[in-house]
Amino acid sequence: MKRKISLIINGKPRTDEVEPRLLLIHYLREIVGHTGPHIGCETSICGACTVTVNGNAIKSCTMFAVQAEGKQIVTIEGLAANGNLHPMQEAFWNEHGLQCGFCTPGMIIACRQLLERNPNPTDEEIRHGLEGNLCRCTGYQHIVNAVKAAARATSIGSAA
Amino acid sequence: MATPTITKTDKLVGKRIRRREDPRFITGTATYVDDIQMPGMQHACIVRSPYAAARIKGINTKPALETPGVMAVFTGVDVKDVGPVPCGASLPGLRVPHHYILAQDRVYFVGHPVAVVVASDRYIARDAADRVEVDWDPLPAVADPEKALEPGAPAVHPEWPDNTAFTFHQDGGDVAKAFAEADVVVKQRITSQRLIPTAMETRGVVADWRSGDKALTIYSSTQVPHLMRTLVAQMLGHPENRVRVSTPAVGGGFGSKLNVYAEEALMGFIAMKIDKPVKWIESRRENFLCTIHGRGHVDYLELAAKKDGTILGLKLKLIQDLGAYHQLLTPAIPTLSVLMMPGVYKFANISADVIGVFTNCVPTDAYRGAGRPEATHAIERMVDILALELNMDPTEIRLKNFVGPDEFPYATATGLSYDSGDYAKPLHKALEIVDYKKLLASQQEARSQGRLMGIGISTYGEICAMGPSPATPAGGWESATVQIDPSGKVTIMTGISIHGQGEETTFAQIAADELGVDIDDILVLHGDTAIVQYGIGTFGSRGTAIGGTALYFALQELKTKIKKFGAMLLKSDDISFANGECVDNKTGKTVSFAKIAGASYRALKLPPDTDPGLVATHFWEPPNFTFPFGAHIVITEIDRETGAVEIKRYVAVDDCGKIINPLIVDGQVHGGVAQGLGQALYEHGVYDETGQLVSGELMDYAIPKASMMPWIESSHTETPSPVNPLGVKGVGEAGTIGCSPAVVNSVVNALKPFGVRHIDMPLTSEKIWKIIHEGAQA
Amino acid sequence: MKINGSYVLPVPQERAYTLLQDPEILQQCMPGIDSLTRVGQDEYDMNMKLSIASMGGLFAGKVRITDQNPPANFRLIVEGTGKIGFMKGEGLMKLDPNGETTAVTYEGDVQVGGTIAAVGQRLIDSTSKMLIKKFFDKLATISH
Amino acid sequence: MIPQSFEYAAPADLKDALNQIAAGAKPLAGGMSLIPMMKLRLAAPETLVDLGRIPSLNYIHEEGGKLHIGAMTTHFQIESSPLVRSRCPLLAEAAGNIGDVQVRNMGTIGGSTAHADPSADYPASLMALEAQITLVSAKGSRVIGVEDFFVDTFTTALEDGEIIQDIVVPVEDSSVGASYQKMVQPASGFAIVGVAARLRISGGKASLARIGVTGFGPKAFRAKKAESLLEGTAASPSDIEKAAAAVADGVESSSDLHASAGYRGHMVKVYAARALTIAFSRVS
Repeated sequence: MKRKISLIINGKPRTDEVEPRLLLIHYLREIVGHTGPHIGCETSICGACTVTVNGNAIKSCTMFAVQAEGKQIVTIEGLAANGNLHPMQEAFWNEHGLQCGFCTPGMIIACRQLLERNPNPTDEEIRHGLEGNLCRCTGYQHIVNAVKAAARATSIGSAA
Repeated sequence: MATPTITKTDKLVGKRIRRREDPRFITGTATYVDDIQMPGMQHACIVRSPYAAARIKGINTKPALETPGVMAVFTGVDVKDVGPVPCGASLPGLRVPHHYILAQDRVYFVGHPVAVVVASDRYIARDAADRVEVDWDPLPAVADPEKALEPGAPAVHPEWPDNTAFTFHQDGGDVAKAFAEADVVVKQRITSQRLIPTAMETRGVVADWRSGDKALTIYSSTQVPHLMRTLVAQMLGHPENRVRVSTPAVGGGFGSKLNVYAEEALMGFIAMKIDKPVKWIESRRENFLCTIHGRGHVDYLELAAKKDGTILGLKLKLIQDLGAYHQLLTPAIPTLSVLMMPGVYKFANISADVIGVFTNCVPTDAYRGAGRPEATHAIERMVDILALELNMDPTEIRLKNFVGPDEFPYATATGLSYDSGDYAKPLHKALEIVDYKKLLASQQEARSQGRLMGIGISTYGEICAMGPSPATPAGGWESATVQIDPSGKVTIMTGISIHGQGEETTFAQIAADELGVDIDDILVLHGDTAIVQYGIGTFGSRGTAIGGTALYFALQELKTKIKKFGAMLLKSDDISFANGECVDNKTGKTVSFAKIAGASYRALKLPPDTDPGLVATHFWEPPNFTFPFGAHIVITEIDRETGAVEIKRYVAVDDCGKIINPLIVDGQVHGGVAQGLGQALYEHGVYDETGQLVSGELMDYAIPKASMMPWIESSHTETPSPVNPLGVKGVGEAGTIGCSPAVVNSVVNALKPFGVRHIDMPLTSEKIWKIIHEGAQA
Repeated sequence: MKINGSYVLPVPQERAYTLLQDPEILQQCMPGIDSLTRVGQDEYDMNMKLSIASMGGLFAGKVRITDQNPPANFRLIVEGTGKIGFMKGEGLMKLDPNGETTAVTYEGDVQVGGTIAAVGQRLIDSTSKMLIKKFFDKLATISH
Repeated sequence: MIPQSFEYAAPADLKDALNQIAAGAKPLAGGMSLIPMMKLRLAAPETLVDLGRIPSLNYIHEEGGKLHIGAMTTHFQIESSPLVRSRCPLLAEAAGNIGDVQVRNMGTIGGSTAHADPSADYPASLMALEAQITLVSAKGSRVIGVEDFFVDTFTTALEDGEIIQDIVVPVEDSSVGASYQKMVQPASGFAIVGVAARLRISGGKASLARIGVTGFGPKAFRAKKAESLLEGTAASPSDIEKAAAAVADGVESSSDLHASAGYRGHMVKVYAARALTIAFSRVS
């Protein structure tokens, strides 16, 4: 019944035995202990559970842990490096891109993916790119500001 | 930039500083209720009714109990002695059905809990829940409040066949005379549809029972931990001082967590029975079915006026869809609507009849704005309808009827006393931002080209800072404790329960200014009855206006005491306290904050009539509500071919009194507007005729996504409130209240060429398309 | 939800009426029916395994035939409950002779509850129609 | 939120997978429809065969004037593929319209097509492109035209044990312009109606018109009457208008919470006209 999976989570390899039906989000939260990604729905709409698998942002509530065998996973917990916040985290903080914070871990991961694929997005591209992440608090405006601020910070960073 | 460099002598109140609570959220390390793990913790899964009305002929729990890993299954019979889910609102003659925490022999709405399975793992609990066999006898149900009032409608509660929970009448002035003297009376039926609050975090409860101490701890995603402790203790018949309620991080509430639900008592009951911790996390589907909904109004309105536009009076018949039960404040919400019906307008005559109606649906209760968005929507729509009738400009009719800036405090027809205001100011500011004259000209041009452009205005007034105790069911005061440690660090314990509103920052701003200490030396604690003195909680835009004021007074008490210690240490009787030091005004000698704090605890010597330590607690009872206001202008354009509404511009000028942190205030306005826009354009909690919730998941219930939101041009006027020394009014709900009428007014205005007067929300493309192409009037 | 439609059966009216009342025929033609057991006059217990794409579930319930007015019309009621919810379809079947064929017109109501109602909204209309079409298609093939 | 138990296999070899599917296992592609249904317990397969580890099902290549796309190619791969974007832009446009980024990162063209959701985005474009679909089972493979593939709501020509192996679409030249236009259901992102249009203009006349429609009725369909009304005309605005008016002739429209049958009936015309107009503007 249970299957062995080996994968790399936030740069650290790990092996576990899991039931096939265990959702990746439950695996990350309850077995690995990364409670940053959250569960906000069961129909793959809200995006609170967003993590990246091999560099692609996905909804970890709509993937079984067994499907992640051999893959590289990054959760919100894996963004800050050496005590320094990721530019997207810093931008969310500076621009007040969050209120209750529940959607934030998934939102930040999705925003990071957005900039990876489009380093200088327009407002419209940002809004379209975040359709897979719901926020009920902010009205998204400060999130759009945060993505733009992170884009600026990243381009300054890479120019330097 | 969001974060200016702060030097110590700068005042922080009024500054745009980033939130101090954010690091835990942006790193994913905040603890929400589902993040709590405990040794031996069990998981509960609730079996719920698929029927809106049915008799329970029997429940077979045996197959579920036999599932390996299942520890217990409970049904209604096990919990019949637990007290009912509480209703805090009281109205004369109110019919209150006994709301058992698990259904007894009958269910009243889809989602009604009938049994609970407790297992070692949430997957097992879910599996076993499928093995609970319920023998149902379905009954006819009614989901529409107006249909529920018709003779012969199915009785939601058989003991009250008219489905009427209460009627309520309020009069002000002489409405008959006003209508007799009127030149014009406009009438309209206006609805405010059922909405599903949809906090991104669903509800959840962990109950931890320590039998040795007879101590029960409830971790719950709630806005009101102290009220929950009092009420859950009552329900379980357990001493209140042995019940602790702790709120971890709360992922949004918007009123839906301003409640005590069956599940809090149920988890407490289970933990006590099985002597182990137990966790229940609501699924989104349960959240849609079982957590309160908002709105659910049908209003029949009549507005009487002179032909010059002077409003004389208002008649209202309000039908409130209550759902099957009263949750904490259910029946009180429509009475708040009545209070705010006059809006910002100066008319003295009103007559309101409210009918509270039972339906086979989940209860309605407070959802962002709670009663006020309904009222504002109604009056702002009626004023526009009147303007249309009289062929007046909507700004002109508003300016003509505003309560004047020199008329405050203003006594309204519904018995309120508006604290302060200058209603024309934000309107003029908003008109200036949009360049109204030019805008009207461009609308003319658009119309001549056959384009459907609309300009919509709402000038809202709302009631905040809930609220003086006589006006609230459970006390309307708030508390704060400020504790200065021997080292001079400051801890604030507030009775409000913060879940995104940012008071860990704004309260620290207030305290840093008052005490002259570094903001990083201040910690704000909240949401745990074991840490915080009794408090009321966060709702009704009360956090800063009441909780902040309680903090302000606690700080004043401390400052007095600090000065006493300063005087003693400096051996002077002419002392001032500023920038974190006491200064001898004669010699200029100073003694630091930390030194004073240390001396107060070391207590080698004490000033006369002064106790050791630096702790002050203040419970503040507000003398009145506060009344924020503002003007929103929305410019829309409608796609003739599809009926789709595009928001071309959204201008919000809000006056929430004194602003502590503009960054946070903007965030509150944006979020409020998003929920108002959701109601105006997209959201609708739809029950079918048989009481099935058909907008039952996020796949069918559309809360705004980033791509559905316009850019909000937010600005402010600042008219301080005289009700509290901070001059603040509250801003949590303003955006929602101002938004929906502005959007609907704009769309109705765009559709003027079709002779349309009113459209009920949500303004779906199809509804609008029908008006354009079939001349249908909503 | 209201539902209606019509279908032509390649048999005369009397024959069509008889077929539509015959439990064996109903069992063969109703999509997913595993068993149909007579429990009373024109009343049957039914077990059904419905599967549409990857979705599916077991339903137990009843099939009833009422208001018979041979050979012109009758009422067919199908109801079932299962773990994923319940469904009830009730329709008036009208049979109009058309030479050697019969035009069957149905007009009725479909009610669903539970999980299906909450998440299947956008699919109920098209799925109901598909199931009814399957029923008549099968009936047409057997009646030959 | 919690699926029922199932057995799971993730073979790397297609044959292996097909044998298991022949034995009754349910194939798992991207899982974007199946997994939510399993979580709601509307679907409860006993065995899942994950096709995600079969490299031979994930490719995009050009061969014999056609684009061949492996069933397990994700929407994002299709949306972002320079080959698809330049050689068959309609398919890239359709892929980019599906759900949201996370769904496009996981969801696959084979999975979506096999699911045959009546409101899915791909089918309209596959119809307009007259795609050929290769079906494979343990017993062998066969090729079927897309029109024959979609049978009814959630019902396809797939036999038990069969899966989609590959989807073949034409490589377009510059005389062809195409567009997919969709009215979005705001909550789910599915199409209330979606119309894919493809026009070849030669000598100032529409020598080929292909129109695929999704969301409107029980299954995606080709609007052949509208196509023939347009072919041979100059595809002027009034020609387009005329063709669009006939786009759903003879098809019964669906009705749901989000759009009545009547409204869908009108919107399908509006979106057909839009798709055709944009397609025409894209002919170089």
